[in-house]
Amino acid sequence: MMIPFGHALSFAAALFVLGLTCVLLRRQVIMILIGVEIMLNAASLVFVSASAYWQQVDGQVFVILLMAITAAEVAVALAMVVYLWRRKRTLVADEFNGMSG
Amino acid sequence: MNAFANLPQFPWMSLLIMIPLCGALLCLLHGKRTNDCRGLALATALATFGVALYLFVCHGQGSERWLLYEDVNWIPAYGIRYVLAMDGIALLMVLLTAFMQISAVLLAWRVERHVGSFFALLLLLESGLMGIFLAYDLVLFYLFWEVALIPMFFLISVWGGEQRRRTALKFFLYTLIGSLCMLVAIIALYQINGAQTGAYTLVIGDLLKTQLTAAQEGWLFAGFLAAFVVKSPLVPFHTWLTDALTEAPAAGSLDLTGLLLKTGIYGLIRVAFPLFPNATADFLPILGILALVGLFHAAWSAYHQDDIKRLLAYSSISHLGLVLLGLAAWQLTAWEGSILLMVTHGITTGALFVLVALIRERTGTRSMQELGGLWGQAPCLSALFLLFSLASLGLPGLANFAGEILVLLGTFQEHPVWAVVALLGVVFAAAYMLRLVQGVIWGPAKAERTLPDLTMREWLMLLPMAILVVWLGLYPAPFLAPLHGAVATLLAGGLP
Amino acid sequence: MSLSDLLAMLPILILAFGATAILMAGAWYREPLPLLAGGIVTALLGALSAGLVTPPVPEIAGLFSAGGYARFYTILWSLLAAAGLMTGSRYIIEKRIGAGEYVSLVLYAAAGMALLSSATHLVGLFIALETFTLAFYILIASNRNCALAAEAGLKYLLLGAVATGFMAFGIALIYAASGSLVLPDAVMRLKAETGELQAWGLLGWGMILIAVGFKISLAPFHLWTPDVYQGAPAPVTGLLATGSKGAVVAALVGLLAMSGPVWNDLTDLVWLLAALTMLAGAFGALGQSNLKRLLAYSSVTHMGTLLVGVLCQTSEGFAATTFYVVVYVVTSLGAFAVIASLADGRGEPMTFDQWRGLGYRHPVRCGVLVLLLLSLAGLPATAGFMAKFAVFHAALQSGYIGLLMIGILASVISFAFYLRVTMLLFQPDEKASSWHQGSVFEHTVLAVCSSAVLVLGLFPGLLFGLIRQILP
Amino acid sequence: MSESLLFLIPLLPLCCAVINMLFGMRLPRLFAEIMAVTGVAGAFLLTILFWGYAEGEGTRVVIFTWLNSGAVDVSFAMNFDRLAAPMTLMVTGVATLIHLYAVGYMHEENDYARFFGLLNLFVFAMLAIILADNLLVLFLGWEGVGLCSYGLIGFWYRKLENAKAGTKAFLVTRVGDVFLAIALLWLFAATGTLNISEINAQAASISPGVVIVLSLLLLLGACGKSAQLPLMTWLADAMAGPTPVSALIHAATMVTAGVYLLCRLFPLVSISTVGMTAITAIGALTALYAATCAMAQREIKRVLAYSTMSQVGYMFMAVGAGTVTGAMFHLLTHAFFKAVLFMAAGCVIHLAGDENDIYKMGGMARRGPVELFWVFLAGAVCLAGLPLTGGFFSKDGILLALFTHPDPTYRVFWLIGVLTALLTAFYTFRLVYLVFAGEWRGTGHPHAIPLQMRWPLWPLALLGLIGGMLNLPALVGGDEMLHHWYGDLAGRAVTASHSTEWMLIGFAVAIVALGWFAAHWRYRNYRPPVENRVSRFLLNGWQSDALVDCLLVRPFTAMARFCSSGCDRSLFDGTLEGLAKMATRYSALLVQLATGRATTYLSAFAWGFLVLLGWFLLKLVNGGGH
Repeated sequence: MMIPFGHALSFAAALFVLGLTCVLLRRQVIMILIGVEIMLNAASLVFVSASAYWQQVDGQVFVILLMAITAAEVAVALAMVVYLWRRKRTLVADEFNGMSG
Repeated sequence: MNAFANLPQFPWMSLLIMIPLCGALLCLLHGKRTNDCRGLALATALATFGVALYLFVCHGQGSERWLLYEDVNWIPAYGIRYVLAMDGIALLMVLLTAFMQISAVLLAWRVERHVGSFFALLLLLESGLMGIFLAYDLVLFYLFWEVALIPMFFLISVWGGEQRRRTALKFFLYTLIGSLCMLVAIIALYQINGAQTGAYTLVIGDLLKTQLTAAQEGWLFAGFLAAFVVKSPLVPFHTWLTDALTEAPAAGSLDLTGLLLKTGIYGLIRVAFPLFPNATADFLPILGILALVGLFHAAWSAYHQDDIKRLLAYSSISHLGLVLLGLAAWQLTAWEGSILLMVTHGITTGALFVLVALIRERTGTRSMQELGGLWGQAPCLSALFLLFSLASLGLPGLANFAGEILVLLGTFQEHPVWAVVALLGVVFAAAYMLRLVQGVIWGPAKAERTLPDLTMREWLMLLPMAILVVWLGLYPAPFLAPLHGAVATLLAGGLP
Repeated sequence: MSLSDLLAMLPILILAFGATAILMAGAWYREPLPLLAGGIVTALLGALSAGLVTPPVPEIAGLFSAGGYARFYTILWSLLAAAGLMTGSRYIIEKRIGAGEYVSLVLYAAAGMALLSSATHLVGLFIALETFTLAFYILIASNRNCALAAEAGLKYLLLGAVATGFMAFGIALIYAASGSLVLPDAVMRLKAETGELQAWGLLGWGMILIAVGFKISLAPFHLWTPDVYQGAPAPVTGLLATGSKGAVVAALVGLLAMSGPVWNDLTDLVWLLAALTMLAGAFGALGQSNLKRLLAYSSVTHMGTLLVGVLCQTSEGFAATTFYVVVYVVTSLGAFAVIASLADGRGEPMTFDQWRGLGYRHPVRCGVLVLLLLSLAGLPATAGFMAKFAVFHAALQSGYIGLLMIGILASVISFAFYLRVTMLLFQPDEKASSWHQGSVFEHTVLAVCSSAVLVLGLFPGLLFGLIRQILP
Repeated sequence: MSESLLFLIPLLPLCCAVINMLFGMRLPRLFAEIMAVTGVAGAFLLTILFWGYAEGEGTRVVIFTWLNSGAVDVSFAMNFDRLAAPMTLMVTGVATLIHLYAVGYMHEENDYARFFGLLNLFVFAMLAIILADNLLVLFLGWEGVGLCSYGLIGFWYRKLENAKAGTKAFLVTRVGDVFLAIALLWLFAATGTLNISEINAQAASISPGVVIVLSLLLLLGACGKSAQLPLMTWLADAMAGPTPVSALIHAATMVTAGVYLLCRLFPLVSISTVGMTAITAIGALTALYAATCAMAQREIKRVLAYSTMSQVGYMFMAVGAGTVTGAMFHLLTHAFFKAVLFMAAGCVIHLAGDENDIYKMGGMARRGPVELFWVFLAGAVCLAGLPLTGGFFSKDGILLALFTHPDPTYRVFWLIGVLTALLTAFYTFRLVYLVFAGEWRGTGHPHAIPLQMRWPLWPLALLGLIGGMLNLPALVGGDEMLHHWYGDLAGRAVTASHSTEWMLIGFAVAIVALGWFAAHWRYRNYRPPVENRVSRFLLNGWQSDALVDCLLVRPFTAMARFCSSGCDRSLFDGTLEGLAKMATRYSALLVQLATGRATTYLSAFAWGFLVLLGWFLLKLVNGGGH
């Protein structure tokens, strides 16, 4: 029993928008990164449903690839988070406003 | 293509552009040792003048066709060619540039700060000016148009008076807006011509043949006009000139008024009028009216000035108003008179700026309240000041009169009312010039100071100009000879 | 991955493996100079191989093309990496940034850019984009003893991550709509399809445009640029300003050149973006009192002009954009190299008060900086003018008169703030302190950049001819 | 002597002027003085030598081409004909005597090189006007004369009023020159040439309307130089210059240039009756105006200046009445006796210790050498027009021409002429009585008068007295030498019955006698000057200066202020500054967007996304995915 493609797409879009709102509303750097991860997962969802719809395997291959890239990105991001914590003892994104104008 | 081009010729014109350029580079390298910088600059200026004089001597009688024509392929991808062409008018302008440059270098003899780069910029300016007068490819013309701007900008902004930075920026941006409009017009014309003839070219000679609709011609002409109207200061766009002239260093203001203003008018004659004949025909009455308004506006403003350098700036605008009037009359005598007036105005106002600089060096002030009674302390300086002021107010027998009377005679044939009104303007010229002379020379000496009279260097600068002013006033025939052919072809709208 | 595929990818392989080797060596052998020399040699080798070795097969594993266009940009980015390493050499020694890490990251970034410029497949595009973005995350924050660097790193990271999210979702939508990831036919299918799916594809392209907008700092997404440029160390900013932006634009041009005018639905959106970017960059830079922030805003304006070139979607437009990219890369790198060469113990000269009167202390380098600024502004006889002339010509030919007028306004304003900086340099100021004399590496980079600007300004014919050949 | 040497006449003064100006200060004083005098005396001798060339049609000498561009082909050319010869003779003769007088007058002055240089240059410029063959060379001389008078009036430049007087003279004459220039342009447009004889030949072919305007323009041009009514304010102030300058420029030569111009172009001007009546009217009104002003003047030189203006008015009336001979006859005699009067006035000023005011003089007959009084009296007698003097015959000739003019309205001008003759007699003898009669009222101690200042007076005084011989009317057995000399150039021959001539002569004698007795009755025994509104009104020339000031000068300066600060500062510069401020305001606005906080940047991202969604929905709604 195949789920209609449109449903999957709209669900993924909703998930994407959720991720985006999480990024916008949250103060903490870690929470923003989590928001980004949710957006990336929404993308993976679209890929899986699209490969199912088009009966091709490319989508799923890309999802695996996307996971690898997300992992790398998270690694670098967390390293940055640790570095920032050690410098300013805070992780609120808006604390870092030394430069402006 | 011009059959003239394939004759293997000695690249005189490229030489004229390259000598000042190499001189500029050498001056930069010799930055530290000031006196051989000066020697180098003077040698370059003299060399350029020598070449210009040689060309004037052997092409003196002028002809309907090009005197010199150089054509080399530059950027084949866009069909841009390195084309230089010289006719009678360009020959005169080149000679004037070379001559004024020598006095500019002599005037800059006593500059202390960064002498090397000052002379380098001065010579780069000269090379840019030569380029403008000789270039015959639109992109090359635009390139030299901007190259002449940059040295002037630095001369004003580094060696200028108190308000130098603000004025330099205003001067540059004002001219830049005009030249960018010209760039857009150049590109548009380039495309229309390319579409029509298939061969993309930017040489003015080939662009003459493009058929333009009235609207297109109007807009393109407006684009070109924007650049030239700002540079040859037509009234509403002249405020940059008075500030730039008062703030520029002595040699800079000499070049600015003597030569840079002429590039605007030369652009009109060489580029704007031939390319868009019927747009020009509609524009001429407007140009005439604006020139007249400019003549009177500048004369009135000059009368009100206290700073003598600013007064001379306004007098330049007033003179060039008369030149533009001559061009607007579209008549052979009027055009020849205008071009002669351009040359003589360059010399007389240039000399006056030299004198103002010398007075400034001696008395430390340029305001007429503090000056006065100079005749008692420096008779030779004052005598020359009187001579050049009289020449500038158009006294018959001196330089400007020859040009002015030809312009008026020519303009009277076409538009009698304009000539009569312009004549009234000449009285205003007498009014502010005499006020200047009275403020500086006559009257009791206000401050007790002993002023040294002219030194050898200063005589060297002013004597040739004095001789030229009297010679041009009494016997301008050799300077009119090259113009006959060139002006006749331009008026007929043909290709020299 | 047959042998011929490997041969086709030789330059990128050299860069990647060179980077890894240096990374490993850096762990044991802390001496910076040999590592830097190794890095430079690798980069030059990569450029050489891209130039000389003609790839037997036009496509690498379906993901990247190995045609003339790709090889041209591989050479450009390898040379850029070499220049980046040279400008950074003295800088990282003084700031005690790990030489091994710096060199390898720069080489990875160069490999990523080369891949991106030659991407023909959406997946290849995504992978290449991610490689050099990650490299830059670390490079920007590499200067440990400067607080602003960390802040810049954070900002670039947050926005970069969000952009990656948009990119991924955009690609997904296009895949959903067209069922194929290979660029040319993904786009063809898109046009053929009708109905609901095609709409999703269009939204996908929009999302990719946003991600690209972040990468080349287009108008609403450009706010990070001034902070990151100011915070990051000068050599890294040089690479960031030239490399990452240039590569993305190169990818766009490559993609569009292959698939012909596909953007007719997106044109008015891109038109809006280009106009906004040019104006935002110009007006932003006008009020600046910090040179690096001013250069950031000016790079925003240049990206706007580049977008105009891309928007024309004619071969004339693409040739103009490619020329503009090369000129922009050379000039921006030169400008940041000047700042890097002046940097000493007190950091880099950034605010206008620090720059006032420097023309008299360091006449040659300030002269070069003035020349580069004038080229950025578009003064004739410098390369900047030829680039602007070409783009304006393409824009006028495709009829974008409005954009052209905004371009003219932007370049007038850009002349204003560039000239204000030049005047600043030559303003006599007694208390102007003298900065670092700069090492031989930096001087070579400056010499190369300034002579390139003059040569491309006076004799651009050669490069125009070359570009005409390589455009697909 | 071949005719090509004719150009030496103007060239000699020019060379001496240039040498004096360039090397005058370095050479010993005597050399400069000799150079100046020989320059002019040489020209005088050459004129006598070449007198033969002037007969018949005169000789035309072309020196070299000046301007040739398209239709314009003008060259430096001389035309030494019957009209020019006597004028050249008079100018060079009077100039030689005045130069000798000036050597004495200026011997304490140390800036002599500039003085003699300018004086010689003036003579050259005057000769250029007289001998000009085309209007452009005439215009060159015209402005050259203006320049030299500017230089010489403002010679003692240390006092600012002298410099101001010089500038005023130059400006007012420049206004006159503009009208001449307009006439010049129009003539070139109408006749295609600037050559005077060709213009006179083609005069009939020009349309009458144009001729009227041309003659009016020429009249205004002449008025500028000859200080006639509309442009006369500068002559009185021009007395600030040294006396030899006033003698040469403002008595003998420059002021008569206007009359000479009208005589030169007489064939053209005489065609339009309107033009002729205008010339006469201007002449008459100026004569009357100047005579009334002369009556109230306090300074000796200003009295003579106004009397010059009045006598030139007579010459204009003569030209207007159609007799060129009458005009030239009065011009020549006037030059002699007015030069004498000015030079004598110079001696009187020296004697009175540089005092100008006649009310502070008196009894000068006894203070100085006795022959000074007789010389002054001879000049005064000619000026007043006592019978048998030169002045009498020339003035009477003009009055006769006016009386017998076919147009009846000329009788009005005759009446004004007679009234002015009365006033002339009155103020002349007023001057004589106040200066020479009574006892010394002044305070200054007298300077000694060197010999050179005394003996040049005698020849001129004699010439003034016997000047009548030049054109003795047939009535008294004269042969009208000047009239025959001019021949066809002479204009209308004045014929009248003997009875009217005798009646007019008797009437003139009565008028002069009346004037003399009035002056005798009023000033025989000294009375202090009466101060009332009328005398103040007359003193400063019917308040003409104030009129010009409020009509022209004040609006001009107001307009100047408006143009430079009004237009340039606020309008043009204002708009530019406005634009610049607007740009900086926008950039400040934009820069505030970059707050430095990462969350703002993310929200900007979100706004971008929102714009995309909006655009996308818009696309969906109307596009429908075509």
